[in-house]
Amino acid sequence: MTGEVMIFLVLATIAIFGALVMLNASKVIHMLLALVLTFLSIAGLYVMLSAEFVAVVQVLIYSGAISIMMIFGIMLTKHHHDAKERTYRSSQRGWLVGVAMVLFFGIMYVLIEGVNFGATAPDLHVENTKQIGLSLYSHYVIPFELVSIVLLVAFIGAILLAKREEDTE
Amino acid sequence: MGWLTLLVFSPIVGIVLLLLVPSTQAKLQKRIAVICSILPLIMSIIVYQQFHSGADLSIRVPWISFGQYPFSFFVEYELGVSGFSLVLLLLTAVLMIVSMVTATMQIKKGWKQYALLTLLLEIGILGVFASQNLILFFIFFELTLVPMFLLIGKWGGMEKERAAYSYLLYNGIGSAILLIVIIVLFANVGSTNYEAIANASLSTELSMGLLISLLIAFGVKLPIVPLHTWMVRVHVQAPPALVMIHAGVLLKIGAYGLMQFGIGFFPASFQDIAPVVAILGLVNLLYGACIAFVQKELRSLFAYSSISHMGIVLLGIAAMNEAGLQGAMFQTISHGLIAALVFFLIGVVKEKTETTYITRLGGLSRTMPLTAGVLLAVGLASLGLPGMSGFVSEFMTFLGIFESMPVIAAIGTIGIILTAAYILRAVMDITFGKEVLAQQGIADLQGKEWIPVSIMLGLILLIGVFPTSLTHSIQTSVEAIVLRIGG
Amino acid sequence: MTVHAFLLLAAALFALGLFGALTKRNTVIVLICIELMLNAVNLNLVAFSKFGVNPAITGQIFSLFSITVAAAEAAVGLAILIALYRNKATVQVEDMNEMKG
Amino acid sequence: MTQIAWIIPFFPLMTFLLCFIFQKREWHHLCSRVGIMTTGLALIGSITVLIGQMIFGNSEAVISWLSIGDTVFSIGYIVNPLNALMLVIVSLVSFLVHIYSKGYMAGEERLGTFYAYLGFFTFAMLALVLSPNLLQLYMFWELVGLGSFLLIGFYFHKAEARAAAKKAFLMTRVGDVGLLIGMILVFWQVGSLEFSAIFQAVSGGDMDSGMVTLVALLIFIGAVGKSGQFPLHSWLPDAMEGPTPVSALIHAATMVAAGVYLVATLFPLFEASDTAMLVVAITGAFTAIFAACIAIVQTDIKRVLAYSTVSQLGYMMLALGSAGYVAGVFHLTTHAFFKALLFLAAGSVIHAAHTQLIGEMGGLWKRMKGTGWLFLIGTLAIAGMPLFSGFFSKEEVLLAVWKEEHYVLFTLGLITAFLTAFYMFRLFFLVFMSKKIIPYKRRKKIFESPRVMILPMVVLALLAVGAGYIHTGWFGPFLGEWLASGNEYITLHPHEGAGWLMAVTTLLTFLGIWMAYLMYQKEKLDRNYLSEAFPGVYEAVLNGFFVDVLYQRTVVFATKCLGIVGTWVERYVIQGILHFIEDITILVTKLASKLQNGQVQTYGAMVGVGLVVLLLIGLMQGRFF
Repeated sequence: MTGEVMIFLVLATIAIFGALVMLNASKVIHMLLALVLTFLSIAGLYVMLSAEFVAVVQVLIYSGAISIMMIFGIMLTKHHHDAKERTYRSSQRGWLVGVAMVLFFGIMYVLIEGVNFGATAPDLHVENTKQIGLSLYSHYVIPFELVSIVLLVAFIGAILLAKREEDTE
Repeated sequence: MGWLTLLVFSPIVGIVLLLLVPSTQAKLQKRIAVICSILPLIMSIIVYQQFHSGADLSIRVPWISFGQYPFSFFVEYELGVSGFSLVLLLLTAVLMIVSMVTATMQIKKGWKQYALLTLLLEIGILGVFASQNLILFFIFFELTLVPMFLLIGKWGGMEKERAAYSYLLYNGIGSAILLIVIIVLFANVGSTNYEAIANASLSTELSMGLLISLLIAFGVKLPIVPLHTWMVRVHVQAPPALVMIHAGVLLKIGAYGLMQFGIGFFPASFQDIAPVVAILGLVNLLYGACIAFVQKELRSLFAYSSISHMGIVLLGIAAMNEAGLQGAMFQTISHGLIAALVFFLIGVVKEKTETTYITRLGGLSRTMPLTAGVLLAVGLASLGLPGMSGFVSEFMTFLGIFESMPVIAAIGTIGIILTAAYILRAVMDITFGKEVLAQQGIADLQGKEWIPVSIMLGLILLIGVFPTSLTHSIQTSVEAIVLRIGG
Repeated sequence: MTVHAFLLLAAALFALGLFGALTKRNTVIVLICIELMLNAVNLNLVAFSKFGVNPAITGQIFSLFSITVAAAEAAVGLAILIALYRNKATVQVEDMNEMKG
Repeated sequence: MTQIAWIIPFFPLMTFLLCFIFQKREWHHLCSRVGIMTTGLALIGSITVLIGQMIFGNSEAVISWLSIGDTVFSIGYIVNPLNALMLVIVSLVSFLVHIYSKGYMAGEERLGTFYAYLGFFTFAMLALVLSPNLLQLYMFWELVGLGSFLLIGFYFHKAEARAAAKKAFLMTRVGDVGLLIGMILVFWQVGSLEFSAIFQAVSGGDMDSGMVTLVALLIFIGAVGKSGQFPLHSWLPDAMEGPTPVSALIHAATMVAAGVYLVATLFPLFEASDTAMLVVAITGAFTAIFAACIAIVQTDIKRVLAYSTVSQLGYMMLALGSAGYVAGVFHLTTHAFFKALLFLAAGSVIHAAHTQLIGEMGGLWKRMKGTGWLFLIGTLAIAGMPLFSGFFSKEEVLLAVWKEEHYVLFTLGLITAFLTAFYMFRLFFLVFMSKKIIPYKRRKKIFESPRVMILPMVVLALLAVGAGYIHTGWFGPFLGEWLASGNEYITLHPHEGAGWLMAVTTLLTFLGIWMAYLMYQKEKLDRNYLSEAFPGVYEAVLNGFFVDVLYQRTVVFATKCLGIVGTWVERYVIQGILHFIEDITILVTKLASKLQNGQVQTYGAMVGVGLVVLLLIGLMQGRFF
């Protein structure tokens, strides 16, 4: 067992553990913190996959921005039902979805087993950020700009939506 | 563009003119509607003249094409007439005038919309009979559906919505099946021209399946017995002026379709299921008559009577010989006139006495002797008295069916007696029955009301006394079909 | 290390996220679960950029876009949540059934 | 001269049209005049045709009426001895009835309608008689039925009249359907409906014997319906609800004789089948005695005459069924005259006495001598008194039966002759002679009928006496020879006067008259003896052996039941199925709308599960697209 595999196993275990904790925690804030754990371990996996820049972005956006935003969201709303929050709804739906998801994973497992691309990119980690930057500003400049517009629109929309009703008048 | 196009779209003149008149001027509107409904009649008389002088009336204009070689499809705008559809066109034009005149007297509110929708309906009906292309036929067929739905739903009786919806539902299913048939034919033949389809060779199984689908599609319209409940409801709920068109022409689309498409496209398969059709006809005939016998309400009685009479049409079609087919066509026209007149009278009676229950109408011949007299006359026509149109068709139909299926024919003759029984029961109880109708000062037939009566009664007598006046038109259609059957 | 391990991990995270999104009653958690699913997908993208048929930087760039859109989504989702909460004073998914037929 | 035949029916049709248009009260005096005039013209035309036929022989002309493919159905006219004779009978009786009605119906507020109907009936009857083919015959056969229907129901405010009219129409229609089927079968066998073509086919053996029998029997059903033969006879007595002149014209002389006429016209067809002939004979004989029995106990003057008509028509059928073509036609002729006379006389009595019940009459002889004498002549004629017309024709009928060696039927015929004499004289004695004194007040009001009513009766009385001499053993069988001369298919049986038969019938007649005299005039025999001894039988006979009740309980009931069952099927089976479909649709939509619970997560779950299922299927199939 190489070190690489060991690191992978550790990170994967943390990620899944975080996800499971998120699903089973009783307090919303705990859930969120568990998820941050998952996000961080995924960032670690990105590093393993020679994607240092993405890993940094992952830490910044997910572990940082989105998590903070969620915390704000949680704090701005009341969560009386926190104590009563059941992980699995008593209805059949929980079981149904659970079984479906297990099956889904099984199917994916079977399918992934059959995948073999063979090729490996050798030099992604060499000047990773530079490569991304070059591509973004040359090849993908239009999508990049479009995404920026999407972001702008989304944030303006979010502000508008979150504004109090009386403010609009 | 040809006379036929002008004929089919001639009601548009009325529609446009009516739209130009403000809705406050009711009198002017009525005048315009009546006058404009004469236009199709003039057109159809011209077409009649042209047809009998041997002119070629058919039109064929490229219309829609799609797909790429070798799977290209063409739909053409094709109009044309056969002898049978010609008389149906005439019948439509005549009944439309009569119905419009009736409507001016009996439709009180929303007159303008009523007239507009009726004229639209007329385009649909005329188009159905004049088209020579299945796609075109279907478009016109659907065009009859919507105005009719609105007309029933807005101007009907107590349960008008229910009636309108059951009309739409049944006929919608019917046209859906029809559409499937048309598409299958289109895909298999590559054209929807009547002749092209008739000449195409389809496998036996396919044509049998298509034929049965057609039987259901037009069986809804005709209607064939288990599919008839909508029609009774419409007869009872729709305004009598509308039922005149409905019973007079719309139901005939079923008969026309069965003859034009059923036998016309699949003669061999039709031969195979002719006994089934005959039995269906028998059931229609007897079942309708039996139920009509115990009805207490005039409109439902004559609705079942229509079912019974359509049984005769089915028998005639099932006979698959000259006499039977000619009888079926004759019956189609004859019943169109008779039913229209009956419902006109019912409209008059309902208008003036505000009831249509037989028990409440006793002694009509005292209060409204002329109405009662005409009702008796049309009742007699309906039960097939010689000298009236009903007899000729019954005679020919039974002549035909006795040749091909004597046993069914023999059972069918019971229908003649039953028809007499229920018609007499109804007519006698109404016109001559115990005098329940005590109201005084009920006006009898008068003035404008004589127009519909005299036109229709005159035509019933005309084709009853001189049947050749009608048969010399439908003869060509009969011959064409018989040639197809190969008999 | 093969691509399989990453793909399996991503699949597992995706399944867990989907499960949460479909069963959790708290809207915030549902949103969080959706983020988890997006992460799983991103993991796939990045994995393919290393082990794909045509391994290239494109996968990473795409995952960047995806993260951006996810951020926008989270922002809008939370805004909607706040607006809803203001109107209905609840964040329970069951209570948001305006589309009930 | 015979070429004008086609025009004859149109004269009465003119009456119909004119009287129908001008039926207002102020035109009434014109209506009767128009009616009398046009039937007079028809009578002149008919006599011309008759003479023309005698001089020039038969003639025929047809025009095409309807064509189906290559087959042409024609209408037109044919003149042969039989229908020339019928033409004269019909137009004569109709003419006389038109005159008579002027008096009888005076003051009727719907006189115009009455004459219109009479004209219509006469038109249809004349056209029926002129028919050269079965189709035309059938058409006018139906139309005379309509005329009869309208006239029976003339007093439509009376429920009985309505019911009677309806019954008459429906019962004859049952027969008509038989005729229709027979006609259609003939058509498919022969390929034409012309009488001549049918006879050729029959004599040429183109139709197999079974088919001939079937067709003949079916056509006979039509005749049974029209001529009031058992079992379709019961409409005829009820039809007496119509005005009396109508009964005289339609239900005595002309329309009811149409059935006999039909059998006579198609005689070659019937003759070709022994079975058919036997059925005709048996039906006739049975009807004759059956109706005579009922006639004995009837209390309504017109019903007695009606049953008597049924009985006499049975006689004619018996004659025809026994190959007595001439006898049948002969009796038809004489019967037309004396029965019309009897009805008109009865009408005169009713007109004066304002009642139809025999029990309320009696001793009218003194007040109405003229009517009394005329009625007596008619009675003598029908009873078969020697030297009166009925004697000759009845004897001819019985002779024909004897020669066919139908001894049972012959006996029945003899008994009927006796019964006829008995019930007719019962009627005569009770109405005119009985000593019972009508209350003075009512008696004072009874006057002899006006001359316009007496005159037609006198004409008929003369014929009732004299018509018998056209075919006798003494002066030669003129009628028979003439009838046979115009019809190649009729073989004339040589007339052999059987002296013993004459003696027997005369004896029976006198016996009948004597018994009636004893019972009802001298009252030496207790008239109620039998009815008291067998009350059940009496009840049965009085009600016409409950035939009507039987029909009411079976046919009418069955039809009603069918209708009700049909409605039930309609309401519960068909509507039930529809409701079932409707319910299923609603159930499904309800279930589906339950899925649409607004919970986005549920939708998502469904999508997810669906995806998994699809993936599973894909996995099992080994392909995903």
